[in-house]
Amino acid sequence: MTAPVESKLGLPQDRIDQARELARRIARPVNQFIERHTTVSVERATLRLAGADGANAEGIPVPNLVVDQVRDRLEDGALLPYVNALVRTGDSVDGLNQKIAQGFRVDELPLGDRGALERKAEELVEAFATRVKANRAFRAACQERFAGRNHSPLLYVIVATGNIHEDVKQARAAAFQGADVVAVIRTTAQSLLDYVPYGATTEGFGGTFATQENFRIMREALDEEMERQERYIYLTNYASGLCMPEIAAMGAMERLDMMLNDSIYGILFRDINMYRTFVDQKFSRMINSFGGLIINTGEDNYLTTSDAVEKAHTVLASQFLNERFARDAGLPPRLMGLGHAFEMDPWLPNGFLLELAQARMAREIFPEHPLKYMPPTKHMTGNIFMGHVQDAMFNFASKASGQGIHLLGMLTEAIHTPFMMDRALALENARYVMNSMKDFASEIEFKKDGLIVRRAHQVLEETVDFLEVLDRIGLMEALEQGLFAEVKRPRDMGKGLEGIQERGPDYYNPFETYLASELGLSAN
Amino acid sequence: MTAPVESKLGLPQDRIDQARELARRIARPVNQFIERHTTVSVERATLRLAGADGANAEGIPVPNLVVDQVRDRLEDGALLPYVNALVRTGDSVDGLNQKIAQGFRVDELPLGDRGALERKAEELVEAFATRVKANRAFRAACQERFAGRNHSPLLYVIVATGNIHEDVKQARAAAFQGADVVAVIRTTAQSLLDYVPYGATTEGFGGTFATQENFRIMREALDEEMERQERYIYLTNYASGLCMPEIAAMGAMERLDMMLNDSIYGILFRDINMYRTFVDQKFSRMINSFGGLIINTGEDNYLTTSDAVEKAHTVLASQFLNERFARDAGLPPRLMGLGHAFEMDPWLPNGFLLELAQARMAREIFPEHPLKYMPPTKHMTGNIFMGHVQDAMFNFASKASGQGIHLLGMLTEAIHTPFMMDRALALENARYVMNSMKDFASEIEFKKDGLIVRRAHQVLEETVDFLEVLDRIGLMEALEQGLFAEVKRPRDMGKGLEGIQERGPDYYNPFETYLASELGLSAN
Amino acid sequence: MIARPYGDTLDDGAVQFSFTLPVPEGPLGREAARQLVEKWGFEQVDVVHSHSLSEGFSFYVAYGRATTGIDLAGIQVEEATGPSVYTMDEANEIVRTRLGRKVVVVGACTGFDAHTVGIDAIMNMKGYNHHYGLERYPEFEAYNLGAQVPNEKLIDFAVKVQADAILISQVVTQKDVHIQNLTQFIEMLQARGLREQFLVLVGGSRIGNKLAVELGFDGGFGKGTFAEHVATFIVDRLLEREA
Amino acid sequence: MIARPYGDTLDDGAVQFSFTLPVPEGPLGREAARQLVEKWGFEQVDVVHSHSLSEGFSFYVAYGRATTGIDLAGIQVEEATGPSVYTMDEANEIVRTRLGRKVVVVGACTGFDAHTVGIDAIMNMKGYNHHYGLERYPEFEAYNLGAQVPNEKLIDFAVKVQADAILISQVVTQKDVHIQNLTQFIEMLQARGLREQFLVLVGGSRIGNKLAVELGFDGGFGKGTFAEHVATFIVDRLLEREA
Ligand code: B12
Ligand code: B12
Ligand SMILES: Cc1ncc(COP(=O)(O)O)c(C=O)c1O
Ligand SMILES: Cc1ncc(COP(=O)(O)O)c(C=O)c1O
Repeated sequence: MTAPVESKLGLPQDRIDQARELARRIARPVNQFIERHTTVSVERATLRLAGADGANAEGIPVPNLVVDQVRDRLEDGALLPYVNALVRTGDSVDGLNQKIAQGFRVDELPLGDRGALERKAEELVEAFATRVKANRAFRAACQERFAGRNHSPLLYVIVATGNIHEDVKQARAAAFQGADVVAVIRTTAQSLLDYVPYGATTEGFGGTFATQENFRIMREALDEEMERQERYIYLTNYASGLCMPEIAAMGAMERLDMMLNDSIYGILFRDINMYRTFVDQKFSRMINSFGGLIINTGEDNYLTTSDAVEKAHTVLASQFLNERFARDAGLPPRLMGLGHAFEMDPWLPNGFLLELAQARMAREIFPEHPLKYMPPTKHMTGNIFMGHVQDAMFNFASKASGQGIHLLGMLTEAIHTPFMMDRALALENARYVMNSMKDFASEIEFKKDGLIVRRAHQVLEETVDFLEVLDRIGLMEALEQGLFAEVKRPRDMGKGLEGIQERGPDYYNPFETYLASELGLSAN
Repeated sequence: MTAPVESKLGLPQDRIDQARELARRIARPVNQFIERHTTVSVERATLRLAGADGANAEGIPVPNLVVDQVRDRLEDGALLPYVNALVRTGDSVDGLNQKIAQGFRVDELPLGDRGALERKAEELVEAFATRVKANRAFRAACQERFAGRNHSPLLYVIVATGNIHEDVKQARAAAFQGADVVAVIRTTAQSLLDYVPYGATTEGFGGTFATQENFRIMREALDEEMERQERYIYLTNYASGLCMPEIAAMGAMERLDMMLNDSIYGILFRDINMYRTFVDQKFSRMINSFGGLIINTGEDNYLTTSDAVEKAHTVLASQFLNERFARDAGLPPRLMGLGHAFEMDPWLPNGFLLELAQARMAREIFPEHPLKYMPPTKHMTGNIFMGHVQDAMFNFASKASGQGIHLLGMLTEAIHTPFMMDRALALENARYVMNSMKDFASEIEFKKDGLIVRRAHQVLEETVDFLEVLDRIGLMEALEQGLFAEVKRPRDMGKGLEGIQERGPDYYNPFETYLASELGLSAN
Repeated sequence: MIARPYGDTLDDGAVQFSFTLPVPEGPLGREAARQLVEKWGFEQVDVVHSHSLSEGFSFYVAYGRATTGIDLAGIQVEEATGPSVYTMDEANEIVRTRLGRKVVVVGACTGFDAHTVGIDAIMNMKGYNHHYGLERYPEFEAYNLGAQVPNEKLIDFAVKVQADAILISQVVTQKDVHIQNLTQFIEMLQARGLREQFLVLVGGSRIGNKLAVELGFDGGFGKGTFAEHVATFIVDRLLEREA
Repeated sequence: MIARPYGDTLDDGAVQFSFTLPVPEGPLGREAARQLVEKWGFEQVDVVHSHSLSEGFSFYVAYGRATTGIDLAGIQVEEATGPSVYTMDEANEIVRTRLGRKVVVVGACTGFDAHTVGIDAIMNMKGYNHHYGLERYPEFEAYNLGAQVPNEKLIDFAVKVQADAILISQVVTQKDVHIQNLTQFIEMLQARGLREQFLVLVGGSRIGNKLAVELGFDGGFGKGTFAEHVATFIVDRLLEREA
C-alpha cells in the first residue's frame, strides 16, 4: 500500500495542496471548539480505558452509571471520582465495577489525596497502554508471519445475522472462502443508543450489537481461522454514532483492526448533533490511532442518496476533511481508510470510465492511504445476475485503480443481508477478476486529455471550489445549509446534544494526555 | 468496422507482411489442386443455383438425384444434363424438379444443340444473379434505413432448440432483447450428411437442420423483428461440412447474412477429407462473396481442445490461411469474419491481459475484417454465477480490443443449449458492460514493452515460425502430421473422399464462370 | 391457461435453483441436494455445480423440471392500483372539482428504519425518475416526517393536521421487523379508535399489497411505485368514502 | 440428521430460483410466479425481480423458504467408486500380481457425439489435470476409437480385441439423445448375448452412476473423473468376477 503511486492523471499538485490547506483552515475553528469540550461518551470511553465495565440489572453499563452520577460536575471529567473510589475502597477494578453495578455511588465519596489519585490513575494508564501495545505487537507479529498472504486490495466482507454465534459461523466460512477482512455490521439503530450494551448478544436486526464481549468472541474465532488459513484476518466494527469513543476504546482493547469512523457521517446520516460528533470523533480517533486501527470513513454514503456524477466533488471534499480531522487526532495516513464508492448508474454511457477516473484520482491524491472502496448498492436490483456483473465491474475498477480495502459487493444487495453463499460468490468473483487482470494498472496509461483524465481534473477543480465555499461560510454553517448530502442539520438540534460539556479549568483526563503525547499531539 | 485501426501494440509490419506472403505460398499448391477438381457438392450447389430443388419420397434431394445420375461423367459437370432436360422437356424448373423427384432421369436424354443449352444456362445464371443482387440491395437498403442502430461489436446469439418453430420464438425474443445476429445452430452431425434435407424440420439434437425452407422461415421472422426493433437482424447458418457449397447457395438465395465457413475446420474437426474440403470451400466462398455474406471462420475450435496460451499462434496462423483462401475465392476483407476465442484459463494470473493482447493483436493485423470473437466455453462450469462473470470479462475484452462480431457467452454454457432466459441475461451483461466502458479502447495506451505488448509480439513471432514450417512441408503434409489442433488427418482418408472428381477438358459451369468474373477472379 | 416454467420448449418446466446445505461438500451432499429438489416435486434434476463454503457447508446449483404449473385463470392480482393511474394534473383536477378541499397526507419511515429515499421518492418535490412527488401537487398538503419516526409520534401528528392518509415506509425486513412494527402501528390506531379516520398506506421494496392488506392497511406499494399511484389510490378511496 | 437449505440461520430454508413463464411481464405474471413457488411448497416467497423477455415471455428471480428438508440418514450415495481409489502404480501392481494378465479396454464417443475431450481425458497418454490416462498404464491395453462411433462398430471391435471393459462417452444430452443411444447399445449387446462378457462403463458431464445403472451399465462417471477412478472400478470388478 505504501509503494509510490505513479501519476497517470497528471493532477496539478498545487490544487491538491490548496485543497489540503483549505481543509486545514476549515477544521481549525472546529478543533478549537473540540479542545474546550468533552462529552458523556468521551468520559465513558475514558472510564472504559481505565477498566470500568459491566452493567446493572437493567442493563445500564457501569460507565454510564458513573457518568450519570457525576453528570453535574462533568466539567472536571469522570475519571477522578472513579479512581478515587478505587483508592478509597481498595477494591480491584472488577470489584468496584460490581459494586457500582449494584448501586454503589462513587460521587458520594470525598476526593482523597490528589497525588495518590494521580498515581493510581497513572497505574491504570500504564495497564491500558501495556494491553494495547501488546495487541499491536501481536497483530504486527501475525502480519509479519503471514506476510504476502493477504489479497491486495484487502477483500472485505460483512456479516450481519444479528446473532453473534451465527455471525461467527459466517465469518469462519468467509475466511475459508478467502476474505481478508470481516466486518460485523451493527444492528440497526445502535448508533442512536447513548450506551454500549453489555455481553454476548443474539438479537439484532440487520446486524449484531457491538459489545465488548461480542468483539472478543469474534476476535477469538478469527484468530483461529488465521492459523488455519495462514492469513491475518482483520476484524472491523463501527466506532460511530453516539458511542464513537467508547467503541474505539473497546476495539483497542480487544484488538480490532478497523473501525468505521467518520468526522461528519453521524451528523448527516444519523442526525446526531454536530458539536457532539466533532468532540467524540477526535477522542475516538486518538484511541484508534494508538490501537493501530485503520479507520473507514463514510463518504460512500453521499452517493447512496445523491448522484455519483453530480456529487463526486462532495466525496473528495469530505475525504480532505476526514483526512485533516484524522491527522489532527494523530492518525498517520496509513491508518486512514478514506471511503468512496462505485455508485455510477450502470446504464450511463462510459460510466465505468468516469468511475475509474474518480477511483484513480482518489488513489493519486491520497497515495499512502489504504482507500476503502465501497461496492454498488443504490443501483443494485433484484436481478442478481445483473448485479453479479455490476460487482465484477466494481472489482475490475478497484484493482485497476489500486485501491487498498475492497468491500465486496453482493449480488443480493437489493434483497437481504448476505447469505453465506452470496458472500462465497462475491469472493469468487473478486478473486477471479483481480487475479486475471492483476497487473492491468501498471500495464496501461490513460490518454492525455482523454475522458478519464479530464474527468479527474474536473472533480478536483469542483472540490477546490466547494472547499472554498466551506472555508468562507464555515463547516458548521455549511452543514446547517445542507451543502453535504442534501440534508440540513441545525447546530443546536440533533441527538446527543445534551451530552456535550464544556471543560472546566480542572478537567482531568490522563488517558487523553497520554494518548496525545504518544501521538505527538501535545502542541496542537 | 472500417475506421482506421490505431496501433497500440507496435507490431512489426514486416513480420505481418511476411506472414501474409507465407500464407500465399502455402495456399498456392492447394489452389492448383482446387482448380483441377470439382466435387459432388460443388455440382449440387451449381444445380441449386440453377433452381434444382425438392426431394423424392425417400427424402433424397433433387440435386443429389441429378448428380447421382451423372456421377460417371461428372468431369464435365452436372449442370449441362439438367439444362438439357429443361430444354428438351420444355418444363419449367419447378416442373422438371417434380419430375426428377418422381424418378425422371436427365442423364438418358441426348444432349441438344450446344448453343441453345448455353443460352438456357445463361438465362438461369441471369435469374440467379438477379435474385441475389436483389437480396443484396434489400439488405443494403435496410442497413441504410436502420444505420447506427446495431451494436458494435454486433451482438450474436445462437438458437438451438432443434425445432424451427421453437427457434423462431427464441430468435424473436432475442431480437427483442437486443441481439443483432441470430445463428441457427445445426443439428449435431448434419455436417456429415452428404445431402441437405428438404423442408421445414422439427427434430434436431443440439440444433436444427439447415434446410432452405428453415432458412426462409427464419428470415421472414427476423425481417418482421427488424421492422419492430428498427434494427437489422443478421441471420447466420453453417456453410460447413460435406455440403459447404450447397448451403452457401441456399444462403445466398434466402438472404442469410453470415455463414460459418472455414477452409480447414471440416478436415480437423469433422474428419472430412482434405481434398474434398479444399475444393468445396472455394466454391462456397465465391457464392458467399457474391451474396454479400460475412464468413465466420472456426479458429476458436483450436482452443476448445488445446491451451490458449500455448497454441495462440495456431489461431493466428489459421487466420492468415483463412484470409488467403478467402481472398483467393474473391471475398473482400469486410466479409472475412476471422475467428478467435476467449479461452484463457480463468485462474491464470494475468490471463485477462494475455487475452486482451491476443484479441487486440488480431484487430491490428486484420484491421478491415469484422473479427468474430468467441466466448469462454472450455473453462465454463456448472457454476453459472462464476460463468456470468467470465462472460463479463469476455465482453470487456471484446469491446476494449475493438472486435467486430461478438458471440455471446452463456452462463449455462457447460449445462445445456441456451434457454430463453440465458440469452436475455447474456445480452444484458454485454449491453451493460460494453456501454459502461464504451470508449475505453480509445482512452488507454498499453505500456511500452509491457506484458500485453510483449505477448502480442511473441505470438506473432511464433506464428511466422509456424507458417515457415508449413511452407516448408506443405499444408497437406502438416495436416497429416497433426500440426493443427493435435489431430492427424491422412490425405487419402476422411469422409467425402469419394465425392472428389477431376475436371475434364469439357467441364462446364457457367455459374462459376459468372461468379469468377463478378468477383474479379478470372485470372487467378 | 396453465402456465409452466419455460426453458426452450413450451411446458418443459425448466427451473434454476441455488442453495446452501449444512453438509460438507461431497457425494453425500450432492445426492442430498438432488433428492431434495426431487422432493420438492421436480423431475430430471441435475445438480450442475457444488462447492465447499466451509467445513460444514456446501453450495449447489441445480436445474429441474417442474411437474406442476399454475392456472392463470385462478389468480387474483391484488395490486393497490389498477393498470391506469391519474397523471398529476388529473389527480389535482379531480380533487379540485369533486372533493372540493385539499387532501392532507403525512408520511414517515417508522420504527428504526432510516431508509428515507423511498418515501422521499413519493413525497418530495423533486420526486423520482421524472415523476414529481406529492409536495408538488397543488391540491395536496404533504408532510414528510423523515426517518425513524416512532408510530406514536406519527399518529399524534396525523391527528394534529387532520390527515386523510398516512404513508409509512418500511425497507428493513430482516427477521420480519417490519411486520412487528406495522402490526404495532395498526394496533395503536385501533386502540385509539382512529383506524377508520385515516387511509393507511405502506410501501417499501419488499412490500406488496397483499401483505399490507393482511396486516390491516388499506394498500401496499412496492418497487416501481410513483406518486401518481399513491395519489390515484387516495383520491379514488376518498371519493368512494365521501360518496 | 434432516438437512434443510441454509441462508444465514440454521434451518431457515432459503432457496434462490430463476425461471421463465410464458406470460407477458406484469402484475399477473409476478403473482403467478409467486403462487407457483408457493405451490412447490415454499414459504415467504419473494419475487425479487421480473423482466420481459419478449411479448409473451417473462423472467423471474425469486427467493423462498423450503418447508421440507431431507434426511441424510436415508441417502444412498451410489457413486461408481468409493472415496479411496488406487493410484496408477497400485492399479498396475494389483493387475500384475492378482490378475496376472493385461486388462483390455476399448473406449469411444458413440452415436453422433463428437466430444472426445472427455474420453481422451480418461484414455490418452497425457490424461487430464495431471492424472495420466489409461494408455500410460503398463498393465492396460487401451484402444480409443474416437468420435461418432456407431454402437455396432464399437461392439465388433470389443469382440475382436477381447476387451474386458467398454468405455462410452456421451456429452450431448439434449432431448435425451444420450439415453436413446445408450439404451440401444445395451439392447444390441443383449441381442448378441454379449452383455455379461464386458464391463460396460459410461461417462460424461451430465452422466451419473445412478442413471448408468438404471440404463443397464455397470458404472457411470461424471465431472471430475480421472483414469484412476476408472482403473479402480475395473480392477475391483474383475477381481470380484474372477474370484
Ligand atoms: C441507500 C441505502 C441505505 C442508506 C439509506 C439512506 C437514506 N437516506 O435512505 C444508508 C446507508 C443510511 C443505509 C443504512 C442501512 N441499511 Co440500507 N440500503 C440502501 C440501499 C442501497 C438502497 C435503498 C434505496 O434507497 N432504494 C431506492 C428507493 C427509491 O427504493 P425503495 O426504498 O424501494 O422505494 C420505492 C418503493 O419501495 C416505494 N416505496 C418505498 N417506501 C414507500 C412508502 C409508501 C407509502 C409508498 C406508497 C411507496 C413506498 O416507492 C419507492 C419509489 O419507487 C439498499 C439496497 C438496495 N439496492 O435496495 C440497502 C438496504 C435496504 N439496507 C439494508 C440494511 C440492512 C441497512 C442497515 C440496517 C445496515 C446496518 N446494520 O447498518 C442500515 C441501517 C438503516 C436503518 N436504520 O434503517 C438492507 C435491508 C435488508 C432487509 N431486507 O432487511 C438492504 C436491502 C441492503 C442489504 N442487502 O443488506 N442503507
Ligand atoms: C469442447 C466442446 C465442443 C468441441 C468438441 C471438441 C472435442 N474434440 O471434443 C466442438 C467445438 C467440436 C463441439 C461441438 C458441439 N457441441 Co460442444 N461443447 C464443448 C464444451 C465447450 C466443452 C466440453 C469439454 O471438452 N469438456 C471437458 C471434458 C474434460 O469434460 P467432460 O467431457 O465432461 O469429461 C469428463 C467427465 O465427464 C468424464 N467423462 C467423459 N466421458 C467419459 C467416458 C467415460 C467412460 C468415463 C469413465 C468418464 C468420462 O471424465 C472427463 C474428465 O473428468 C462444452 C461446454 C462445456 N464447457 O462443458 C460444449 C457442449 C458439451 N457442446 C454442446 C453442443 C450442443 C455441441 C454441438 C452439438 C453444437 C452443434 N449443434 O454444432 C456440436 C456438435 C458436436 C457433436 N457432434 O457431438 C452442448 C451440449 C448440450 C447438451 N447438454 O446436450 C455443450 C454443453 C455446450 C452448450 N451449452 O450448448 N463442442
Ligand atoms: C462511518 C459510518 N458509520 C456507521 C455506519 C453504519 O450505520 P449506523 O450509523 O447505523 O451504525 C456507516 C454506514 O455506512 C458509516 O459509513
Ligand atoms: C467453421 C465451423 N463450421 C461448423 C461448425 C459447427 O459444427 P458442425 O461441424 O457440427 O456443423 C463450427 C463450430 O464451431 C465451425 O466453427
